[in-house]
Amino acid sequence: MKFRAHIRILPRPGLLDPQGQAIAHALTELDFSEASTVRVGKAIEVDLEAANATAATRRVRAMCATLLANPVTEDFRIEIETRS
Amino acid sequence: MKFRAHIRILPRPGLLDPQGQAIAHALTELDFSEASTVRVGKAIEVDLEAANATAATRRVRAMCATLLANPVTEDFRIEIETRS
Amino acid sequence: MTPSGAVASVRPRPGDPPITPALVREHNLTPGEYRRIRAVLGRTPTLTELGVFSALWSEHCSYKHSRPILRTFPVAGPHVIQGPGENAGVLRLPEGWAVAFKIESHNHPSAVEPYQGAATGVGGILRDVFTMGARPVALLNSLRLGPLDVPRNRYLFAGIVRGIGDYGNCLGVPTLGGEVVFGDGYTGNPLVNAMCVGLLREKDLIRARAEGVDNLLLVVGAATGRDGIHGASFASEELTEANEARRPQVQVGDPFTEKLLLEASLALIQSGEIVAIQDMGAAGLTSSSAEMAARGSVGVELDTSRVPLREPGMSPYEILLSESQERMLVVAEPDRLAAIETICRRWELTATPIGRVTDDGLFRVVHEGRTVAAIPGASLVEDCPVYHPEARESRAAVTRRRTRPPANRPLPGVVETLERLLDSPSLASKRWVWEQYDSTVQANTAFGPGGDAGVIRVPGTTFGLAVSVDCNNRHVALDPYEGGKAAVAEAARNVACTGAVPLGITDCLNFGSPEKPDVFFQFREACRGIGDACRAFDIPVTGGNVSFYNESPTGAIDPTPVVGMVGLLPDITRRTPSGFESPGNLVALLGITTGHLGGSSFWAEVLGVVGGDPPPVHLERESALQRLLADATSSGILTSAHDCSDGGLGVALAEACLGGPSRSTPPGANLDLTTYAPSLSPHALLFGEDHARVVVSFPENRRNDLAGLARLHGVPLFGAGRVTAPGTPLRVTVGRVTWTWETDRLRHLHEQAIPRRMDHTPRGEG
Amino acid sequence: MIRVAVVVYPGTNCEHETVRAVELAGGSASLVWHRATSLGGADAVILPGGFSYGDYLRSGAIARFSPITEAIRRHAADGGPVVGICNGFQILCEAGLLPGALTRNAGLRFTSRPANVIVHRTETVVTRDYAPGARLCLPVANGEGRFVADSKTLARLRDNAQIVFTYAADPADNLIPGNPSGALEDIAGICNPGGTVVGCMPHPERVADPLVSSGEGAPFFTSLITSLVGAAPARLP
Ligand SMILES: Nc1ncnc2c1ncn2[C@@H]1O[C@H](COP(=O)(O)OP(=O)(O)O)[C@@H](O)[C@H]1O
Ligand SMILES: [Mg+2]
Repeated sequence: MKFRAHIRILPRPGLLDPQGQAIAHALTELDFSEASTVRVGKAIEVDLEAANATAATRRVRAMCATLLANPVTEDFRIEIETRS
Repeated sequence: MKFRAHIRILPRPGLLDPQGQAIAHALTELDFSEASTVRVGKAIEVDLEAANATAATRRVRAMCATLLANPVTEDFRIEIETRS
Repeated sequence: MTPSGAVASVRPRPGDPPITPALVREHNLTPGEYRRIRAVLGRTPTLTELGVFSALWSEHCSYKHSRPILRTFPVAGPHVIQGPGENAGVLRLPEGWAVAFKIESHNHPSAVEPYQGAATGVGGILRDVFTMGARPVALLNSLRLGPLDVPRNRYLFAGIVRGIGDYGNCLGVPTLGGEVVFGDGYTGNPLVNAMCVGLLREKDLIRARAEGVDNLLLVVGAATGRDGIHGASFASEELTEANEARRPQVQVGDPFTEKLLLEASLALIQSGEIVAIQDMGAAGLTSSSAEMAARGSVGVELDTSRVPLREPGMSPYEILLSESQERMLVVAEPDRLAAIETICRRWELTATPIGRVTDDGLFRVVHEGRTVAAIPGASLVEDCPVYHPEARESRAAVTRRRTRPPANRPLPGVVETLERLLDSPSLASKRWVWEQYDSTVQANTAFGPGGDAGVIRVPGTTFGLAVSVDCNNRHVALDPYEGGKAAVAEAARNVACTGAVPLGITDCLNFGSPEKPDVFFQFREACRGIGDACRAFDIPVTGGNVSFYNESPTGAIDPTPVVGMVGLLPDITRRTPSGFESPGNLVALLGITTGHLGGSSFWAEVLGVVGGDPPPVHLERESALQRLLADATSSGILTSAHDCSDGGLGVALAEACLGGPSRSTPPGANLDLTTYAPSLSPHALLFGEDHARVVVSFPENRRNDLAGLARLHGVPLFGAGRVTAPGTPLRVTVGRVTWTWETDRLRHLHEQAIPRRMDHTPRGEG
Repeated sequence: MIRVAVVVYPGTNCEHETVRAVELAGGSASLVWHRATSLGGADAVILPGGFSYGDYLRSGAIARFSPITEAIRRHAADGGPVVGICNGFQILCEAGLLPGALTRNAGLRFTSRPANVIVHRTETVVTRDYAPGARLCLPVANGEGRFVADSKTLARLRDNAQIVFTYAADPADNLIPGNPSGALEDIAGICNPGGTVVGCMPHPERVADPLVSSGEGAPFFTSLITSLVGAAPARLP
């Protein structure tokens, strides 16, 4: 079956996120003062084949752990969408 | 009310995505040959105050249109999570 | 209250863990050191105090194993404005200018997180320089990594280079040079040494000395988080969901804030509104405030509850020891606060008063109205025990020095040998690295990376600076004394090749554990070599950094004392590049070739043998060569000059052809060495690594001028042949044998050696 | 004397050499902070290189909201010269003063090296002192220098001769590509139809001073001055 994994990789809580800070500051100056904290990371979409959704999740988790995310500084979250 | 917006900003279809290509290539080298297309963009989380979820969505859409995404090269998707 | 009464009355904070031997050990304090702390205080330290002592009595801050050795360096000289002891050394230049420079290691953080570790290393060294009132004008970096066939090493290499680049590029400071060497010992323990050079008007020099009772202490810059706290107090806790968030955090660099901090700091210094300024580096607020107080012989009182925080609920212990980046500590008279705030606001930063200068000599910390630490300030920086460890060369080292390649071993041919050397990552072109670094920003760069030394013009003048960092760690491993001398000699030679006169050095001494006698032997001997070489060249050591305990499961690193050199180029229009430029030019070899193969790259990279005595360094010959190069450059004789180092004459000749930063069709050369050193074997002639040698090219009509100068300085000169047209080969003849290399092929090998190994999985780079 | 405003954003880092290049070309230059709302009567404005707001989010994305942008827009609308170099080019695209966008280099690395550049259009405020078709060697130093635009925009750029600079390969070089970023159609710099608003990724200011460089960037700045010598008096308030 075909799946699309939607992966979000974000800096670990507590780590300085200079991009997020700069964007938060810019939003405030642009009259989006209702925005407070902003955090910035990567969004990755991976199309893949797998037997079922559980298998797909397992493989995508492995991809994140070995390649896509930096375990020292980042956390990741995965959503699996069935494509066929 | 407090909300957290999960924003994904991805390169527009058709545009060259060298990062996605590089990751797809790396995944194949690392024995994740079930992965095909990969697209890479930004994940942004914004915490904000709004009267309700609709209002929050509207404001976050405005943030994306003005600042967070570049309409020439990027599309965005928003999910709103209620925090309180 | 009297100072001693104030010390005596401090009580533990409610909730602090009891001070147990285990906790003391986790703070890296020995039982003896702990006894001394108790004696200083006359009581048990509080947790906060234990943290403060552990930071300031750490090897990094106290130099407790290295201080007696470092004292043997020559530090004086007519140009010295500021020697070791400040954030950076400062030397006098012409026309009211001065140069501030310093090198520092960030090895351990880079091993854990290469990108952030290297980036924050650059950030730290930049702050060390601009805190003196100097504007950073050049960066260099010296890297050591394990071999590139190990994926983790490729990951580290890629991340380190990207981290260095992203930080320096964002700041707008050109990277002018560096070195990268690969070796087995560095797997698991990469070295990242960053050097920064800054320029200032001598009158703007400011020292980090707290003065004036009741003056304010201000934090300028980023908010404080839990970054880089050694986490000693948590180490004994089991890792649970609940304390996960309190785990020690990687320091993350924010070069954008650093750029604002740079501009704000220089503006504050030039405004005259401040008394002193110091960056918060290792051990953050603790070491910056304690060191500033000690230099001014005053006390300080800090209120940690006033420090702007990034995360809620931080304890005074955490606030004091946080290594959050991009922060400065400023001392100022109270009535200047408004002016200071205005300057900081202009650069979109805040200045927050967090304490004051006192007259009781105490390092006192208050948190939410309660005194959590009161320590006699001098004891923090002066009472740390000094160690004189045993130094003994290991038998393995002696054996290694006696090791030779087996005599009956068939050698690869000369042509193949040179090709293999150029293809080995340690000798290959480092373009893959330095193209990731902006080397032309500020528009003063005359020579960027790729030659012997980087050269910049001092803005608004016609003189320049030449800079280089060097260390042949294999030579140091085989003979620490000669290796130490060689690091200084090579750096000086690189600077001299451009025509500059060596002015002074900074050093970064990367070694294993000083508690091991063989490591301490290497350390002592390498330092003796550095000191002797500096004395011979009549240049001072203006500062540096010691990084001990570079060990990993695979063992200690090679001893790696990296030398950063600054030289003065009196006339920027008279500068000598390293590559051949003009076909028809004559080529000459300066210096003496004895064919010394011990410790050579040929043995190590081609034959796989690390052994032998490395070549001895003849310091008088080096000095004479340096003077000759300066004179020949200022007389406009030379078209190019390139020194022989790793890979010897053969590699130097190839590099001279491959030349400058962008040569699509390199020139060739036609050289006849038949009468140069007739007794030597071809491999010894071309790949021996004798020091004090330089390959020069010059117009035919300057032959007599150069010969005259060489005679004057007592440097042997041998006319070897000519530079030939672009696209022609490099040919070397000895007697009836001629070796020929197509320069295009050499260029491919040299340029592709690193990219072809790195174009694998860009792990973590996505 | 022709007066040039060099705009400084938080994170700009090429302002001093840009000022020097203008002065070497015979103009006078002054730094204008991004919070200013007027260009102080300057005849031309340059947005220099650097990392405004750290290039966080996208290069130029935050800077374009600075108060000074309105003044730059007005200056451009009045036909005054507006020049963006590197980060300045990125800001001009983000602000919509030039079409297209600058995206992450195809090689995914920051790239700093000399690039061969061809001058295609000499009727612009920064190229009139170059010969048509001139080949220059200018340093590039960027991580997001890959120009992209949709096909309609690209056609418009071609039709109006808005492509000012392109990268050129060195035919003898089989190792190092001519185009350092993978930019669409090798585009290194573009302008508005009138040639008064120009953006380019390479750094001419770094090779303007013959004392330390080739001097090949000097005509970029003399062009700016000479293009204004006739026009300047009419523009005084
Ligand atoms: N990490 C680096 N950063 C910047 N430049 C580097 C780096 N490593 C090497 N280089 C540059 O590559 C060139 C060759 O380096 P190297 O072989 O170590 O020179 P040398 O033997 O003359 O000291 C030098 O110009 C050096 O500055
Ligand atoms: Mg050299």
